[in-house]
Amino acid sequence: MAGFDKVVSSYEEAMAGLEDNMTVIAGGFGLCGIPENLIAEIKRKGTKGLTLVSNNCGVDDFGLGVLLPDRQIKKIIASYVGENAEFERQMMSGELEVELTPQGTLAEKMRAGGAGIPAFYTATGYGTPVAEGKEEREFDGRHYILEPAITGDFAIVKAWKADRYGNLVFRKTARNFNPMAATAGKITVVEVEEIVEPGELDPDQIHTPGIYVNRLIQGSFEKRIEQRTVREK
Amino acid sequence: MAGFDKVVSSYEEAMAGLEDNMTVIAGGFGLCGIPENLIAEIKRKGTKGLTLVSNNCGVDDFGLGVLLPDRQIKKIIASYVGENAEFERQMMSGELEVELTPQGTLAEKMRAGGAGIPAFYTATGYGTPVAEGKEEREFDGRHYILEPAITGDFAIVKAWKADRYGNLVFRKTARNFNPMAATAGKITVVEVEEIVEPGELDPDQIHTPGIYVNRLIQGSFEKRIEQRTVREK
Amino acid sequence: MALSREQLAQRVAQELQDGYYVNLGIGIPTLVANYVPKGMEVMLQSENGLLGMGEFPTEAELDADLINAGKQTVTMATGASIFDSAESFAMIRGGHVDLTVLGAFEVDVNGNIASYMIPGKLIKGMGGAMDLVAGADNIIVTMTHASKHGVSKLLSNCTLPLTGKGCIKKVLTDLAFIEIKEGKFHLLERAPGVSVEEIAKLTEGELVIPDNVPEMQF
Amino acid sequence: MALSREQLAQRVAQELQDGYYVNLGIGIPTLVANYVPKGMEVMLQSENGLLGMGEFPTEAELDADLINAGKQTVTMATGASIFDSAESFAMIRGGHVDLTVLGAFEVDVNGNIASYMIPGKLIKGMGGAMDLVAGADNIIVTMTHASKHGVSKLLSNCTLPLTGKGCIKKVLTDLAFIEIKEGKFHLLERAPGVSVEEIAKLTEGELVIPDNVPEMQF
Repeated sequence: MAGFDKVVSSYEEAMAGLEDNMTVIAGGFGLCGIPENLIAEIKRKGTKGLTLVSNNCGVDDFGLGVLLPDRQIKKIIASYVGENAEFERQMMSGELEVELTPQGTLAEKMRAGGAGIPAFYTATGYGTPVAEGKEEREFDGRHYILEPAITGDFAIVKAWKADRYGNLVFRKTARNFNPMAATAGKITVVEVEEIVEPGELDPDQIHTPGIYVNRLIQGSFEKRIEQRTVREK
Repeated sequence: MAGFDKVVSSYEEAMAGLEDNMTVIAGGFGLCGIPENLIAEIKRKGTKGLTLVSNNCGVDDFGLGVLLPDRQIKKIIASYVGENAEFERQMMSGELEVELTPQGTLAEKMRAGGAGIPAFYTATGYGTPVAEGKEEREFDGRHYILEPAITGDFAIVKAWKADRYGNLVFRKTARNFNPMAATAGKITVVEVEEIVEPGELDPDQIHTPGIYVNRLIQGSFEKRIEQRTVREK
Repeated sequence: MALSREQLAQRVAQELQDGYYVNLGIGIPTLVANYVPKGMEVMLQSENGLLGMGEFPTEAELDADLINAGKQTVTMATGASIFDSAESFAMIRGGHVDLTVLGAFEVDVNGNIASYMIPGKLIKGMGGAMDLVAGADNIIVTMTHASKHGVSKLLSNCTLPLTGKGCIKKVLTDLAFIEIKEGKFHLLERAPGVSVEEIAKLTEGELVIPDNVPEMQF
Repeated sequence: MALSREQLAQRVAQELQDGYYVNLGIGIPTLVANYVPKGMEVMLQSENGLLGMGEFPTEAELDADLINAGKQTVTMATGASIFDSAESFAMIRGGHVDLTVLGAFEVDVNGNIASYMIPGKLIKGMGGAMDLVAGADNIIVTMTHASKHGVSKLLSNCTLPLTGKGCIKKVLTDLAFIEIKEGKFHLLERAPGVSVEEIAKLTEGELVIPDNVPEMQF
């Protein structure tokens, strides 16, 4: 195994090089498919002044929410936030800058960032507060706004399985923002439930090719459920 | 099986509604992964004045090339053409309009068309003949051009397997432009090697969700090889 | 009588067609899934990346990796597919979803909708709502016709920050089913036992009332 | 002596690094794969949707569904992945490929490249070349230094329609290895037995010649 082996041996190594004031793009939707241990490592490191790009910001004691008490987040770009009290307090007091972005636009901005597309037009947000300060333009009689791409110094991603080359497979709706996040980081760090040897994953069934992945680590996950909803059998 | 059963019983039914002067987006790269029988049905129907969007235009007697002798194609939007003599003759004589489009831009234009993105910026083609008549713009000191999306009245697609709901799985590099084409047709028609029952395909491993597919037919395929290259064992 | 939550869901369900791909928002829209007419199949899209959402799981089926856009644990229906968020919103933005049902705080005669933010009070974010209203051609907004204090939510002009501009054509409230066109509300149906006058009184935006306004049928 | 096709490929291969993702164009660039240094691993990207391209197949392995960007039948290397064309060019346009090697008709001192079209003669199209030159930071152009008639292909200004503007920094010809910066060609290495004068004579664009121009080592 030579140059394509992306596996690192510790979370410290996985997040090495993360510095204050960097931008971090995180996969996950709510608490589903979040890179739990990479987030915990950022908390442990105490990196400050971060701009976070993530659909949500976790809850008080889990997910990205754990970065709030020590004021590690300067700004968050998200579509839905405020599932936790400390977040609301920091937002209301102005300690935390929040840039609300429509969910689909956020996903597309990450994809564009990874795909070398600097900006795209979308009808989403036209005529709303999201359009403020953005170029508006008509195509075929419909109104659109121009949305710039997003890239990050780091992307932190949770996948289900990977081979050592960094080819990734996601599981069920834990996929969500993870594949786009993986493409948009200068350094993309992925934690997975299982690492297999190259050749074990079917090439037709790889969700994220290893070219996007810089570092890979196997972790164990709590996988906390936010809205536990069951039916009677 | 009710409203989601996309299976039709004949190629005639599969291409019903295709009329003169429509735009057809076709999957395939070279002769790999092309919807052979749907193309043959267009030839049989004799539909004329078509605008075709496809990476290539087949060879003299196979693939989209078969639509040339009867002058069924008015215009083709492609990245690489002229693998056949009749094509060159029609292009040189001006009987056939050719809009050369970079391969990645073509793929992205189809994706954008299906994804409700009317236009996007790309560095590809800046400063070249492709940029003529297009808006140029700088982002972060780099030059880009604005490329509009493409949609079609019909999209014709070849997949490997499908379930009756139109969920698709592609095989190896026969995937190519097919998934984007599938999203960009007002009516998307797919031919496959095998149709299975809903539930047989792993939801995590479906390449194209059935929502994009209107009609589905099982065919048999010649799968002609353009450049047969083998090594000595 | 104003419609109950269940009746709102039932009435929306009458708009379903066999083979529809449907996105149901959080709250009342979610209940629509319980009233799909017999013999009809619809497939539910959940914008976090699932087409073919099934029922809630049993305890045994519970899976933290399988949730809906409301972050509730769910199951997959037969023929479901999973995809990433960019693909999910490509589907939505590209107009591939046949019907979208979602709630709102306000709508107005120009089809504007406000549903995600009450300045100074509720600033949780728009989630996927802006994409859904911009992407779908066929949207039904479900909401109460007026506040508890009798303040109309069907306005000449929305007062809250917009979720989308000029994109709503159909509103189902607890009192009425209303179409929006040419800058006016058009009363299509009224809730059983609710008078046209009552609806008119609680509709601030211009309301066109035809001679005959049928009661909703359940 | 001018370099042979094989030597061109060999010299390019010296630029490889362990763990590089590489896109090799049709023709001479393809041969580079034969000269990957021992103990080094590179992964070949084929823009029709394959990362991890392997050797040509044996008769028994031949598969019409598995081709490269030159439409040749190929195999997959261990750890390969398959994706669609939009993803493939997202990878290319997004700058994720470490090295791109491709041919050209002309390059000029401003890093412009013409490689896809000779008006009135060859109009087959650019395929993926425009995306490749726009997307990659690290590109090596391989070409003959001059035509059979001694007409230079390293120009002050390209005469043919451009494939890309200002994107080429390294050119390997059969005579020389050249860097393009600050609007000039800079001679880095010469082919074994080829004189600096010979190279200068066949280079139309401004050429900076350092005191010492080493011969290429093979």
